[in-house]
Amino acid sequence: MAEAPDANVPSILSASRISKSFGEIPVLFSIDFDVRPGEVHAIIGENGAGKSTLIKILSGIEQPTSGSITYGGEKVVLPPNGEAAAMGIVVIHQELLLAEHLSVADSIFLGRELKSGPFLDLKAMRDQAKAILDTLHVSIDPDARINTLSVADKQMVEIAKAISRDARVIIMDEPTAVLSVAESRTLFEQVRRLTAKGVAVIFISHKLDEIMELADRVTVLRDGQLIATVGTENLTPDSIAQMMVGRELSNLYPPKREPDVDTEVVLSVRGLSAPGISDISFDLRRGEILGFAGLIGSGRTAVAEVIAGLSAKTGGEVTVNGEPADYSDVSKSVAAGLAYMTKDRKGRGLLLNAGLQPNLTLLTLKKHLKMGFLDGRSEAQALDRAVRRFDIRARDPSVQVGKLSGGNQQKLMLGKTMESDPEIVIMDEPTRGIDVGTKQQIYHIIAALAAEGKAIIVISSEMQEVIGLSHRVVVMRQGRMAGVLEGAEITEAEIMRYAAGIKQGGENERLSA
Amino acid sequence: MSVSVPDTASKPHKGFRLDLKTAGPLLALILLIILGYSLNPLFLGEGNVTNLLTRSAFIGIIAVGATFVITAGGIDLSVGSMAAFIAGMMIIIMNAAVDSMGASIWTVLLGIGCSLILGIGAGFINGFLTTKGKIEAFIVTLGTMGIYRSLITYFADGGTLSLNRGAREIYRPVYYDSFIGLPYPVWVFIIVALLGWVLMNRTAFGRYCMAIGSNEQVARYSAIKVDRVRTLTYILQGLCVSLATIIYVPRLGSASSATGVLWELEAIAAVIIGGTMLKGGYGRIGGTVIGALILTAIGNILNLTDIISNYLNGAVQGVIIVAAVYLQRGSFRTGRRAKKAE
Amino acid sequence: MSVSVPDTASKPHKGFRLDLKTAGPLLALILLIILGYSLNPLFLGEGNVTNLLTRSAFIGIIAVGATFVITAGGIDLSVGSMAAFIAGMMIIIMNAAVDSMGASIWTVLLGIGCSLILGIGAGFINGFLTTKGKIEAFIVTLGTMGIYRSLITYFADGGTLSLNRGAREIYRPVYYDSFIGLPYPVWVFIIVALLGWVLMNRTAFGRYCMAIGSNEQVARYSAIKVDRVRTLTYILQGLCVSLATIIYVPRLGSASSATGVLWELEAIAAVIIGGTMLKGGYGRIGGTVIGALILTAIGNILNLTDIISNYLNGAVQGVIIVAAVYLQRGSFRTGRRAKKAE
Amino acid sequence: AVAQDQIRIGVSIPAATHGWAGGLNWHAQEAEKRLEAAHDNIEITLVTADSPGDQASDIEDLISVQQIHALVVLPFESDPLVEPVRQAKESGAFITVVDRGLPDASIQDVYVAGNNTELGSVSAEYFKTRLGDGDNIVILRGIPTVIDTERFDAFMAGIEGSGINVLDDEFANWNRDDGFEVMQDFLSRFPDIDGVWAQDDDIAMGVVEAVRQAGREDEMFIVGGAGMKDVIKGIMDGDTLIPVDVLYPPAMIATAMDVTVANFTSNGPVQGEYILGAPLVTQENAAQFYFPDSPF
Ligand SMILES: Nc1ncnc2c1ncn2[C@@H]1O[C@H](COP(=O)(O)OP(=O)(O)OP(=O)(O)O)[C@@H](O)[C@H]1O
Ligand SMILES: Nc1ncnc2c1ncn2[C@@H]1O[C@H](COP(=O)(O)OP(=O)(O)OP(=O)(O)O)[C@@H](O)[C@H]1O
Ligand SMILES: [Mg+2]
Ligand SMILES: [Mg+2]
Repeated sequence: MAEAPDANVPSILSASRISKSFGEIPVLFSIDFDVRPGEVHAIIGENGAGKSTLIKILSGIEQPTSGSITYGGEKVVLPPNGEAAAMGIVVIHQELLLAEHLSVADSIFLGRELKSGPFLDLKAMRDQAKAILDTLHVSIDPDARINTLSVADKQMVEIAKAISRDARVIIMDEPTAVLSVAESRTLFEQVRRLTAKGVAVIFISHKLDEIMELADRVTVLRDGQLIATVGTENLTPDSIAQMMVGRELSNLYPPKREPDVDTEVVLSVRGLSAPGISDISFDLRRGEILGFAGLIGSGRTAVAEVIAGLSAKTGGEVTVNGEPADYSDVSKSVAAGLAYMTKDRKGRGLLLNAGLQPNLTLLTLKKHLKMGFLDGRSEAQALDRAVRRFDIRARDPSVQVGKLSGGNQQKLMLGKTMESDPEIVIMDEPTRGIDVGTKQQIYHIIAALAAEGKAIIVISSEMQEVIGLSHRVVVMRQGRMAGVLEGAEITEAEIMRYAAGIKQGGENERLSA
Repeated sequence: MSVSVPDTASKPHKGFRLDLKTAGPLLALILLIILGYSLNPLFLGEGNVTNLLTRSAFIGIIAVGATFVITAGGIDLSVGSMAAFIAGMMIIIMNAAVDSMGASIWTVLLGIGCSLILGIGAGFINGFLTTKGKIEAFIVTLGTMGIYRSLITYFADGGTLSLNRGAREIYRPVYYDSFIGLPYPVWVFIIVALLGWVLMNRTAFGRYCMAIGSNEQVARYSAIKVDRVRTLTYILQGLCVSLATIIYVPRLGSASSATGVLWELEAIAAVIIGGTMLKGGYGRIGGTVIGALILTAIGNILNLTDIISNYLNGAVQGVIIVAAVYLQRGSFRTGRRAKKAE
Repeated sequence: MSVSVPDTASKPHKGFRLDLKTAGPLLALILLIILGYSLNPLFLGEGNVTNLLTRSAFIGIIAVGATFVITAGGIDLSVGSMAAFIAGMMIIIMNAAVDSMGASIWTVLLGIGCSLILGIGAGFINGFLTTKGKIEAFIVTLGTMGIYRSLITYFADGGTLSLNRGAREIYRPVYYDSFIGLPYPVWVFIIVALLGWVLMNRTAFGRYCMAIGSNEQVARYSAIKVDRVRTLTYILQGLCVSLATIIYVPRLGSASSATGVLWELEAIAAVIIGGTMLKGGYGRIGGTVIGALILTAIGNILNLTDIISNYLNGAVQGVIIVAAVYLQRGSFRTGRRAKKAE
Repeated sequence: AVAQDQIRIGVSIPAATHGWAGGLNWHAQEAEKRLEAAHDNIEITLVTADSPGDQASDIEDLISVQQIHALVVLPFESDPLVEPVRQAKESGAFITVVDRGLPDASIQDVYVAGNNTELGSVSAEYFKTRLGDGDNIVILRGIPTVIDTERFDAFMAGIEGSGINVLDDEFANWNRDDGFEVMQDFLSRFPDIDGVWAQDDDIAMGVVEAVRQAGREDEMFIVGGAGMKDVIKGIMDGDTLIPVDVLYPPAMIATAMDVTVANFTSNGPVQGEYILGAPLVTQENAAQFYFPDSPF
C-alpha cells in the first residue's frame, strides 16, 4: 500500500450530492465523492452499481441530473466530450475507446497531436509513443494499426494514452480487467510514479487484492447509493466484499472435484500451428476444467479461435470426440457441441445497438423457431432464464446492450454462449469485469457444468481464477506451450516461471497427459 | 435487489419505439398528401390514387429487396439496369417462343420463369463477387450496372425491343387489370412488402441481416454464415427486380437502354427515407414502402400543377425529399440522446 | 518483465501491407497501360498521354475532395450537378461583367473568385444539413444534386450557357496552354493532390477525418469537434469542385444541364478503386489519383480501338473496373487473417 | 373542331437533358405562353420525363388529374408509348404525335414529323458532294437509342458505294464534353481525317474545340445536325470548319401545339401529317433558320 497522503490536503476533484437518471431511470442517488492529490481512491461495487456512470460525471462525459462538482477548489461545470482532459482530468474508459483504423501513435495523441508548424510531427509522436509504451514494458509498435492489436494490447494503448497526458486527475475504469498479473504490476508502478508526483488517481476494479494493494481510500457503491468511504487500512478483502454485495462471501471458488482420468478425451489437439502459435498439443477430457495462463499475446486466444473455426490453422490436427475437427466456420463448431466465448465483448461478442433479447439468442436462433418463424415467447423465456442464471441486471430492461454496465454485458455474453448448451466450452476471460459476488456464482456454474460432464477450457489473465478453477493448467509463452501444470504444482509462482520463460516444460507426455 | 428483465417490461417500449419510428415517414407522406390535395383535389381522385399506387409498385418492390441488402451493410447500384436487362431478355425470349409455337399463356409463363431465373442469377453474381471476390459492393454493382445496361443496348441494337402483339394481348392484363378494385401490380407490391416484413422481422434471416450490418465480426463469432446471408440478400434483391420487371413489361411492352434509368437511386432513396440506415444494421420494410409512396407522390404532385417551371422539377423534388427526411428525423427526436441512440 | 508481442513480429507485417496497398491500384493501372499500348501503340503517344492526364484532372480533383468526405464517413452525390451549377454561374457572371466593363483579365478573375465562393458555400450547405440538420448525407446530397441540376437548367433556359467570346479568348489558355510540357489543368491536379496528401497524412485534420470515419464516438470523446470537421470535409469537397470547374469552363466555354452528369459516380468510384473504404476510416489520396487515372484510361482505351461493338463499351468498362479492384484486393490478400484486419 | 368552355391541352416531352431537348423545352414553353395569351379558353400543361416509363406516368397523370382534351406528345421512344397514348385516345382526347410516329398510326389524329432517317441521308448526300473515293471520315454518335440508330443507318446507307471510308464511330452522348474527348482520341488515333459527321450540333461544338486544339482545322470539315443558333450563325458567317448543318428543329413542338390548338379554335380540318423534313442549311439559306433568342 502506498504512503497515505495527508488527509488534510484539500481534495482536487470532488462531487457533492450527485444524482443521475437516464430518462426515467435513476442510476445514482446523491453521491458524495472526492479525491486528493497524490491519492489513489478506489470505487467498488457490484455490476451496475453506477461506478462507470459516476466517473463519467466526474469527467464531464455525462452531466449530472443534480448535484455539483468542484475542481481545484472551484465549482465547475465540466465540459463534455472529453474536453475535460485539457483541464487535467483524464479517463481510461471501461470500454476500449480507440479508432480501429488509426495507428498506435496516432491514437495516443488523438485530439492533441504534436505539431511542427501546421504539420504533424510524426517522428516526435512515434518516439514519444514508443517511450511511453516502453515505460509500460510493452513492445507495441507505435506504427501498428489498432485493429491488428489484441484486446490486452489495446488496453495498454489506452493506458499509455492516459498517462502520457499532463493530468492532475487520472480516472481508471477497470484497466486491469484484461491484463495479466505482470502487466497489472507495471501499471501499478506507473500509478505510484504518478501519485508520487501529486496526481490524483480514481481506480475502479473488481479485483479486491488490487484494491488492497493500491488504494488509499475505498468508496463502495451499491445500487446507485453511496455505502461508505473508508481508508484501506481499516479493510480486509472480506469486509470490502461484504460491503459490496451486502452478504458474507465465503468460498469464492467451489471445491475441486477430482477429475476422472479414465473418462474419454473429447478434444484432442496435436502439433497445432497457425499465425502466432506453433506446436500446440493437449487433450481435454469430459468433466475437466483446463486453464490457459500466459502473458498478453502469448497466443491463448489464437489457439481457441483456431479450434472454434474462426481462423485457419497452418498445421497439426484437432479432433473432437475422435472426429477430425477442421471447422471452416463457427456454425460447424457449434453444431459439433463446441462453443467459444470471446473476450472482446464489444468488438466480437455483442451487438451494441440491439437489445438484450436479440443478443442472447443470436448464436442459437434456430432453437427459437416455430414453423420457421421466430418465436418471441421462447426468446423471452430464454432471456428470463439467462437473467436468473447469470444475474443480469439492467435498470432499464429495454435498454440497448451498449448501455448496460460492463459487467452485465459480460454476463449477457456468458448467457449467450451457454444458450448453445455445448459439450465443450472455451471461455476467454469469462469473468472480465464481473463483480466478486457474481464471480462466485459463475465459478460455481462452471464447476457444476464440469461435474455434469462438460469439458471446459478457461483462458484467463486472472491467475487466482486459473488456479482456483482448473484441474490442469497450460501455460503459454510466445505462441508455444511453456508447460502444463497439474495438482499441487498449480501455484502462482510456478505459472509465472513458465510464463516468463524461466522454466521450460519439455516432456511431451506431460503435455498431453 | 436485482431488477433483472421482466418479460413484460420490454414489450411496450419496443412497440412504442417502433411506432414513433414508422410515424416519421408516415407523417411526411400525410403532409405530402395534404399538399397534393390542396394543389388539386383530383389528386385524391380514384383514378389518380390507383395510378399512384400502381406506379409506386416498381420502385417499391425493388426497394424492399434493397432494404435487405442495405440492412446487411451492402449496396446494389445495378438494379435499374438489371431491370432493363431482364425486361429485354423476357421480350426476346417471349418473341422467340411466339415465333416457334405461337402466342399463348405459356409464352408469358415462360417469360416470367426466365425473368425469375435471370433475377436470381444476377443477384447471385453480385453476391458472389462481393463476398467471395471480396470486392466492395459499390464497385461490383457499379460494374454490373454498366454491364447490364450495355447488354440491353446491344441486344436491342441501340433501339427498342418490343413484345410481339399476340403475347402482349395475353400479358397486358397483368398490369392493367384489377382484382377487388386494386390493379394486380399493387397486389404484387402488397404481397412482396408483407413477405419482406415477415422475413425481416419474424425470421432468423432478417435477424442475421441486421446482425451482419451492425457488426460483421459479432455475426461471424455468433455462428452466422456471413457470406451466405449476404449473398442471399443480393439474390433476394435480384428476385425483387425480377418481380418488378414482370409487372413492368406488360405496361409498355418494350425495353430499351432507357428502361430503369436511375431506379437504383430511387430505390436507395426510398429505403433511406423510410428510416433504414445506409450504414446497415437496421432495416424497416414498412418505412421503405412509405418511402416509395413518398417518392412516387412527389413526381405525381409535380404533374398536378404547372405553377413552377418544369426546369425546376428536380429542385422541388430535392427540397421535398430533404424536408421529408428532416421532418421524419425531427418528429421523434427528443434531444441529443435519441440521436445518439441511432 | 512482461514479454508481450515481440517487436519484430508486427513491424514487417505492417510495412508489407502498406506497400502492397498502394501497389494494388498502381498495378492495375500498369496492367491497363500495357493493355492500352498493346491494343494501339498510340496510347502512349505524347499527345494521347497529355490528353489523358488533362482529362483526368476534373474527376481527379473532385475525387481528392471526395476522399476526405468518404474518409470521414460521409458521401457527396451532388458534386456533378454542383460543378454544372458553378460553371453556369461563372459564365453568367463573367458575361454580365463583360457587358458592363468589357472583357479583361479581371473578368476572368471575378469569375474564378465567384466560383470559389460558390463552391465553398455549396459545400457548407451540404455539411450544415448533414451535421446540424442530422439528415443522412445520402439524402442531403441527393437533394442538392437535384436542386443544382435544376438550377443550371433553369438559368440556361434548358439550353446551353456560352461564355462571351472576348472573355473566352482570355480564359482559354488556362485549359489549353502548358507549363514545362504539362497543361495547366495537370498542374492544378498535381498541386491539389499534393496538398490533399499533406492534409490527409500530415495534419491533425486528416487524422480527425479518419478518426471520425472509423469511430465517431472515439473522435467525440477525444474532444474533436466532429460536426465542424465533417462540415469542413464537405467544404473542402466544394472547393475541389470549384477548382475543377475553374479549369473546366475554359475548355468549351459553355455549361448546360448535361455538364458533369454522373461525375459523382466517377469520383466515388475513383476514390474506392484507390483503396479508400466506402464506410470511412481510412483515406488514401495517392490511391484516389491512380483511381482517377484508371477510370480515364479505360474510356480512352475504348476510344482507341474498335474491336468490340460500341454498344458494349459500358460492359467492358464495368468488367475492367471490377477486375482492377479485384486485382488490387487480391494481390495483397494473404488469407483470412488479412481479411479480418480490414 | 368543337368549341368548348375550357380546353385543357397536355404536352408531354422529354426533359432538357441535352441541347436539342433543351431547345425543345424552350420552344414548348414559349408556345405555351403565346397560346395561353392568345386564347382565353386554352389551358396548357407541360410535363417532362426522364425515361419512357416516366413519360407513360406523365400521360396517365394528364388524363386522370388534368383531364385533358388534347395530348401533344413527343415520345421518348415510339413502341413503349403506344399503350399510354392509346389510353389518352380512349379517354376522348385529341392526339398529336411529334417527331417519332407511333407504330399504330390509327391512334394519332395529327402527326408532326421530324425525320431522323432523312437527317442521316441528307447528311450523307452532303458528304458525297465534298468527299470521294479513299477519303476518311469519323462519326460521333449520340446516345444508343432509336433516333440515333435511324440517323446512323440512313447515313451509312447513303454513303454506300461512294468509296468514303468510315474510320470508326463512337458514342458521344449528344454532349459537348464527350464530343470533345472522343474527337481528341480520334485525332490521336488517325493521322488522316477528311470529314467528321457529328449528327448533332452539341457534339459538333465539342469536336470543333478538339480539332482546334490539335491545330488540324484545315484538314477537315464537320457536319452536325439540329440547327443550334451558334452553328447557324457560324454558317451565315462563312465558317469553313462547319460549313453546313442539317436542320432538325426543336421548334417542331411549337408547330404541333399550334396545330392542336387550331383543332379547337379554327373551323378547318387539321387531321393528317405535317412533315417538316431535314433540309440542308447552307450559307445561302441560313438566315431563315436563325433564332438569336432561342437558348438552342
Ligand atoms: N446511457 C445510458 N442509458 C441508459 N442507462 C444507462 C446508460 N448508461 C448506464 N446506464 C445504466 O446505469 C446503470 C449503472 O451502470 P454503470 O455502467 O455505471 O455500472 P458499473 O457500476 O460501472 O458496473 P460494472 O461493474 O458492470 O461496470 C446500469 O443499470 C446501466 O444499464
Ligand atoms: N502473428 C499474428 N498475426 C496475426 N494475428 C495474430 C497473431 N498473433 C495473434 N493474433 C491474433 O490476435 C488476437 C489475440 O492474440 P493472442 O492469441 O496472442 O492473445 P492472448 O494470448 O489471448 O493474449 P491476451 O488475452 O493476454 O491478449 C487473436 O485474435 C489472434 O488471432
Ligand atoms: Mg462500469
Ligand atoms: Mg399553363
